[in-house]
Amino acid sequence: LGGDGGDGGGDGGDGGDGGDGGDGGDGDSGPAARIGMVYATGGLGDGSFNDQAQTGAIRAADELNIEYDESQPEAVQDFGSLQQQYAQSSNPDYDLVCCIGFLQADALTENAEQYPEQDFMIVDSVVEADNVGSYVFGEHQGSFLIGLMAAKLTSQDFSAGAGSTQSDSASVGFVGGVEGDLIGRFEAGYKAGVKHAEEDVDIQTAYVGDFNDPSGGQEAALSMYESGADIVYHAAGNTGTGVFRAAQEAERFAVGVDRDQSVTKENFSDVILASMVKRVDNAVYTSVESVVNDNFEGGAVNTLGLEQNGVEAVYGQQLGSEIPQSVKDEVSEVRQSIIDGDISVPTDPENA
Amino acid sequence: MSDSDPSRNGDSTSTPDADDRWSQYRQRLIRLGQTSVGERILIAVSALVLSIVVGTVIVTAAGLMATCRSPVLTFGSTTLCYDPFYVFNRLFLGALGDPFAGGWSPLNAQFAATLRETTILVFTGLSVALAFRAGIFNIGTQGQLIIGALAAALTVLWAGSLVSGTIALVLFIPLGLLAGAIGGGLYGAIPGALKAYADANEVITTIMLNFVAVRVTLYLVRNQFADPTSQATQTRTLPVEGQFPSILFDPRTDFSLLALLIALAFVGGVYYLLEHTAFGYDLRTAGIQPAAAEYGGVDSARTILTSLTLSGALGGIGGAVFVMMTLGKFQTGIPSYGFDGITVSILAGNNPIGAVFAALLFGVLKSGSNVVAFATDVPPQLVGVLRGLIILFVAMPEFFRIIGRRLAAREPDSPAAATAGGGADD
Amino acid sequence: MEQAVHLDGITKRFPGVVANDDVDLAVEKGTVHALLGENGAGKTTLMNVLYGLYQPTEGTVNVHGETQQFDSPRDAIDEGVGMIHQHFMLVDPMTVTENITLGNEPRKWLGLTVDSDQSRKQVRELSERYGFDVDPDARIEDVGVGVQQRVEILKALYRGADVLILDEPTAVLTPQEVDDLFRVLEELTDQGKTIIFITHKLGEAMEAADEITVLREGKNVGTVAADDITREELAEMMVGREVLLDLDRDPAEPGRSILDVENLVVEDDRGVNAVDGISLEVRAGEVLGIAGVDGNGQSELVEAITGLQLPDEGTITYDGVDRTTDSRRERIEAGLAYIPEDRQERGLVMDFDLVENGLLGSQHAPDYSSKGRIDWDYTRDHAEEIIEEYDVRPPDANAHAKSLSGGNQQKFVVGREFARDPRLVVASHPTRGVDVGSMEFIHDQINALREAGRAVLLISSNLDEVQSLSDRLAVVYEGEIVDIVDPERVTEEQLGLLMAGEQPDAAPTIAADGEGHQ
Amino acid sequence: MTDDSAMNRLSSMSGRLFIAAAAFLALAVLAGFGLFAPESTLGQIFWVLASKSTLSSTLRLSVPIVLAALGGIFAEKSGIINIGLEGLLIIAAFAAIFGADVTGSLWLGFLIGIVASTLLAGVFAVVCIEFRADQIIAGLAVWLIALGLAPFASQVFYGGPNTSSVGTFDTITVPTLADIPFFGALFDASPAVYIMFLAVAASWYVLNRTTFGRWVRAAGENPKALDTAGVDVSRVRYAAVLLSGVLSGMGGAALAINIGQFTGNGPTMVNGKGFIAIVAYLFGNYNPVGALLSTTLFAGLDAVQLRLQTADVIAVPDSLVQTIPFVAVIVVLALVGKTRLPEAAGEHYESGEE
Ligand SMILES: Nc1ncnc2c1ncn2[C@@H]1O[C@H](COP(=O)(O)OP(=O)(O)OP(=O)(O)O)[C@@H](O)[C@H]1O
Ligand SMILES: Nc1ncnc2c1ncn2[C@@H]1O[C@H](COP(=O)(O)OP(=O)(O)OP(=O)(O)O)[C@@H](O)[C@H]1O
Ligand SMILES: [Mg+2]
Ligand SMILES: [Mg+2]
Repeated sequence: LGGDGGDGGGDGGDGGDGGDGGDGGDGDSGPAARIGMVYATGGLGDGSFNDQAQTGAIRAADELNIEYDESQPEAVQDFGSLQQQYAQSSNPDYDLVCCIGFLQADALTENAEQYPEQDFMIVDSVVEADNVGSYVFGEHQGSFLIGLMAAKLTSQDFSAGAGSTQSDSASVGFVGGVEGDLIGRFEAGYKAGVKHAEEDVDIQTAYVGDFNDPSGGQEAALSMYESGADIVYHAAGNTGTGVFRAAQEAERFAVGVDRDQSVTKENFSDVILASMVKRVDNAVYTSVESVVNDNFEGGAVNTLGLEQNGVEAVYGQQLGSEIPQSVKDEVSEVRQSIIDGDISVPTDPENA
Repeated sequence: MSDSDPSRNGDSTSTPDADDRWSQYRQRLIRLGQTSVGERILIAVSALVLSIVVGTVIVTAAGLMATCRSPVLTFGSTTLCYDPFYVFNRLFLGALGDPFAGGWSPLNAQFAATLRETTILVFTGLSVALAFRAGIFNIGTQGQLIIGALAAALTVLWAGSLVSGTIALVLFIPLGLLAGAIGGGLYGAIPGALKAYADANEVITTIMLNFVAVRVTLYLVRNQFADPTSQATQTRTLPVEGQFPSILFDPRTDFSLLALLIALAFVGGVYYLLEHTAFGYDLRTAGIQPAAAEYGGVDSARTILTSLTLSGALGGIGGAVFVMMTLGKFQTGIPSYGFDGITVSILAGNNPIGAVFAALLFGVLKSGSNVVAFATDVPPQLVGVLRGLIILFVAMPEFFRIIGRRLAAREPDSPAAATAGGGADD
Repeated sequence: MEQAVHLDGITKRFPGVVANDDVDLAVEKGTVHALLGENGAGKTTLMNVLYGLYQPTEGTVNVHGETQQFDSPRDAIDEGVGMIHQHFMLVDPMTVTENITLGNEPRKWLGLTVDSDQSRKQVRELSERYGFDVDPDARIEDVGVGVQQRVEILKALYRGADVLILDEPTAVLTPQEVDDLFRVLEELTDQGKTIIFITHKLGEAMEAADEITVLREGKNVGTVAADDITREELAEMMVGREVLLDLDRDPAEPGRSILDVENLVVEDDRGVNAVDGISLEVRAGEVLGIAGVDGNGQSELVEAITGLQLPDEGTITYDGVDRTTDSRRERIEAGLAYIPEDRQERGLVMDFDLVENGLLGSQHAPDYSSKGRIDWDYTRDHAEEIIEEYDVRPPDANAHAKSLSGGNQQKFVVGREFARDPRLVVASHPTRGVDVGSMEFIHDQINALREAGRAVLLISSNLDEVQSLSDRLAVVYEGEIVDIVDPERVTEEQLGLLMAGEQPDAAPTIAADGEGHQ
Repeated sequence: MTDDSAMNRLSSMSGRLFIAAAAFLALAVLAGFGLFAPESTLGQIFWVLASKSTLSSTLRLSVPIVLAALGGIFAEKSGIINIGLEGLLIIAAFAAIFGADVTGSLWLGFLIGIVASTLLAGVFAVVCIEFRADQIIAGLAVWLIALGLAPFASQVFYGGPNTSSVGTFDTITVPTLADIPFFGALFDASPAVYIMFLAVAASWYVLNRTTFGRWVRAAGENPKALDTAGVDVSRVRYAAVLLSGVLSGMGGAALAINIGQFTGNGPTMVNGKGFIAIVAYLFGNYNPVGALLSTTLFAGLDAVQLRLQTADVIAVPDSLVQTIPFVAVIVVLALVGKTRLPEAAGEHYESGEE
């Protein structure tokens, strides 16, 4: 147990020992850049934006020879101080601080002003400051495509993997975590997509009230399947695990969110038709890349919609090949129409 | 009925002499309440040390099991991923802002974060303690805090739409605190009335009301009072006059010395209320022996209602401080200060003055855990484990007394910690 | 004859106290042995040593001629020693049978299940054998103390006790129950059991015991045959000085009416009229005694008068002011002092020290607190005065109520209530568990209050006490007053009949308004 | 004093009867609407209530809560307030998945979950009984420790707070019986549901018909009476607390295996169920059957609440619909009134005192 201090990575001693990923890749020359990651309160392992953001950081570390340190705050009031810690640190000096999640916006608005020399990026919200790059996603757009696909499939006889649709009803479902603007965009896009495809498909929605309640998700989804839903789309974090489980039990289908969940939750790949992937990793990677290439654009608001491949409807690794080509074709067409601005997708479920 | 009989323990484990001394000591302590301040501190420190010892074992074991890119130590094929000493160094020294690093100022940001957490925990700790002293287990401080927080935010926002300037500067903070107190107090009065007049168990009602508070505030903020410019489910930001001024400390730390002073004033107030007022006497009597209280002319229903209302008001003020000092707005997903208040209060033996120290310890753990997260690879949950261990060990004073007695009986040759670790596990 | 118990040179030291000091005690098999002594004389401690609850600091315990080392009551039980504590050790929500068989339940089905039929049968047989009358299926919380005590005795017998120790068994019993108990004790000794009982009542000791041992300040001051000694001699042995057992009093000079109860009806928890239309009056300068078998509405009457329970009908007037619906606090403020039946439940906060206990009921009174702030210095002085005046031991205001012996607790409560300078005193069993010396003192205090023109309502199951202290004596039966008699002239037989609800011939009835003797 | 308790029993009885009657009446009214006006709001609510899926859902949601509540009953009846049920559920949920993952057998995983929870309960017992810890604070500590330890272990073994997925139990379907409307759900359920019913029956039997149950009750009501009756109070309490570990372990393991994964973010997948369990047994007045009923009330309302949301039956915002179960519990409790804690609950007992 003896080796405190000196042993670790050579930079023992005072405060900001970035014990993390940084020390590993010690090459001959220093890293191309050093990045600080402040995750959203869910923490790593959420199977959602934090993990996705980390993926981006890892990719950047591998491809761009950067190093990153990361922090997982416990609560909202910690965002500010963690952002500050990275911003203040001079040993090492951070070239970019990535703030994951819209809850960091308020803290970042203050800190961006306090540390004008520090570059920041924020995901899922816009902070108007010269040293902040904002990345927001077109969740509603991606969800629109999911809704479209779901409506098409529920209206026909379809079976694949462990699931099949019921021929006698045309109904789909949506399970949300906690009500809020962001999840509302998923719901709004999804509903609009369904309606766009087939006016008379029934849409059931429920909010479990929690992002960490798989049992609640399971029950919500099961009740939808039992009242005829063929496909349930979730935007509910860990609660979504229960949705997948319910799909298996009811032998119907589900749609994942944020990442390709047919890959990250492989056990459920036999019911996951597709996932609405949000490329938070791309946002992180791109911003890091711009820092490395010295063309970081502070103040820019990067809207990552379908056009920018910021959101994508990714077909499940197992079931994707079984989805009828006609459906896929229509999804592609509509995708293009959205990109072209021919279809405008609502962001508020009230208007969907 | 009495919780220990010194004579019996004495007969079997130690010399009559030591036993005598021990009992006399204990007699004295009993008079001071449950245990004396000195003993409490001694036990708290021992508990801290012991939990660090056990925590070190856990960190080391986990460090050996985990795989990482940059081990702190490598011997052969085994690697140690986390350095336990450094973890504790960060946890405690980090939370204080590295007092031994030179150039330390008590005004540093990390210490401010520690005090910021402490401030709110003082309120929730007081809230739980006050109810406890009246014999009521208020698990609902969390809900009362949430309601108080929203009430304060809405009131200050409303006031902000009417006045500004100097009037606002003097008025808004007291107004917000008052609104928080009223909001939390009324929300505490619900389980109070249910207990007093319908005999409804407060443990059940307060747990339920916590869930209700979360959902009702979510509804209100989302549908009635949302900040249209934000993605987050939150109200608009309070006018600056309605936010605590940061005195001495950097405003970025979201900590206000004024709020801490107010918290301390409340500590004094609650202490005074309990120990020096007739109402406090009523409350304590009702809490400890309701039949005797009734005999002594205490209206038990009214005391229950008043106590839970006051307790709720303290929780609500905690919420108001959170809104007006920390966040500057109300936002859904309020951290679990109310639950931590339970631990703070019990750790402090439900003593308002003790609550300050217990809150400080928790403030250190909370803010220290961020430093640990920043400085090391250790998963943040580990700090949670350490927190649990500290509480567990503080909860068992008898363990340390037994060790103390063994040490006093034998010659002080055997190390206590070794016995301690073993004893706790089997 | 064979010695059932022989305690040899028992010394038990507690920190700062020598509770027993080289005590010898020999009890012959098949006899009843009474243990007498002032509060704190060490009686309970000595018996706890015999029962294995305490280990003696010095000395040995011999049972049935053999030296025993009892490490716990279990060892004592195994050797046939059973003890019935003053505070019964029964599980309230369980039935009589469950309590008696607890720990030794007959089982069936591979020992997995309690054989309730068998248990019930055994309990029934046992209680029949000793002439007990208990319902095996009654819940403990639903039966009176007398029955509870019998359950305790049965419990000991069920486990094969030959030596039974009873700590102040009569303190909570009515005269009838005491008679029943003594009959049971006789039955037990006839069957070869040995009984040791602790008491403060000299008469009982002389009546029920074969031999009496007196403890004083932890020492055995002598063992005497019950037939060879007078009450006065016993009292002197206990206290170490002469004690006045009978009081000399001037005749009452009742003044205006202080307490006036009209047609009072109080329902108990079950909705039955526990007090069923009682009217009574207590005047300044007189003591009205209430006699009756426990459970005939005394508790409810007292609770209604003192404000702990609201009556369902009728009025209660203090000094001309209707206070029927006044709160407890308002009544205290109107000059009511109340010595409750249960000092540990109501009269004292067991976890408070005596300073805080001295404040109970006065916390809002002007001297003790002003503008809501308590004057602790004044309160402490007040407690210390009570301690000194009423000889509460240990004389330490910082002592917690629970660390005091029952007698001392009682003295403190009495002291506190009398110190209120009340206009009306309701005293419920004021000397329960108090030694003769203190009893004498409390009686003196009650007389002094009477002399000072206060009105006293005295409820006691101790007939000697109510008879000697009261100016008029009301006998209650099933929630009604059967008669109000002259305590000096009423005979014990007449009282007994009245308490059983019958109207004897030539009872010395006095007019209900208390105007003079008939 | 003596009449008090009888009265309490009576009054709480009448409160419960009143509620039963009111509930029955309400159901009858709803059924009327359901039959004659199935499209009306009330009619729709009736069909939501009367559906087999609502009952299945209720049973599944009940499993962890009921099992933990049974555990809580044993511990508290013996005089040890175990507020750490939540922690026991958490540790069991993780250990069950971990065990299933490592051994490849769900049932072994289930067992390992039970073992883990029992070990933690054992630590709690030692701390409370041997070292006289304040039971409430030790219980909170158990919760906090498990809340940290389970995700932490997951982090170590799976690289994140969520474990990988293992399988789930297959449902056991009793032929024909499963087709009965509504009650068919009782015969078409996961093994965990059957285990729950067995556990309720067994707990009731143990508490009311065996010597051990009797000792448990005595240990909680008047430990001294039990002690002087020659039964070692500490041993009874140890057994009861360990039993609470076993039962909660079953609950936690069942919860996790029902999903096939342990998710450890935030409050973990257990998410307050241990605290609801406390509510359930207090509400059920320490009776295993009562705990079952009060849980089904709560879980049933939760299931109904989700269905009201999806079916858009009533036009109330979702976050307010979610409050239905909580508010209902408060209202019912206000009508039922008092729950009586065992006399000696929370108090340390040392043999041979005084
Ligand atoms: N466990 C103990 N620790 C310290 N002192 C004790 C203990 N038990 C008894 N004493 C002291 O020993 C003395 C004798 O007490 P004991 O209870 O035997 O008296 P007693 O004769 O039963 O009195 P009473 O008539 O009031 O019941 C008292 O001074 C008491 O304070
Ligand atoms: N922890 C303690 N410290 C000091 N003395 C104690 C303690 N516990 C008990 N005692 C003493 O032990 C004695 C016995 O206590 P117990 O409760 O049996 O009272 P008791 O004498 O039987 O009361 P009563 O007069 O009602 O019969 C008391 O005299 C009390 O002073
Ligand atoms: Mg005694
Ligand atoms: Mg006594």
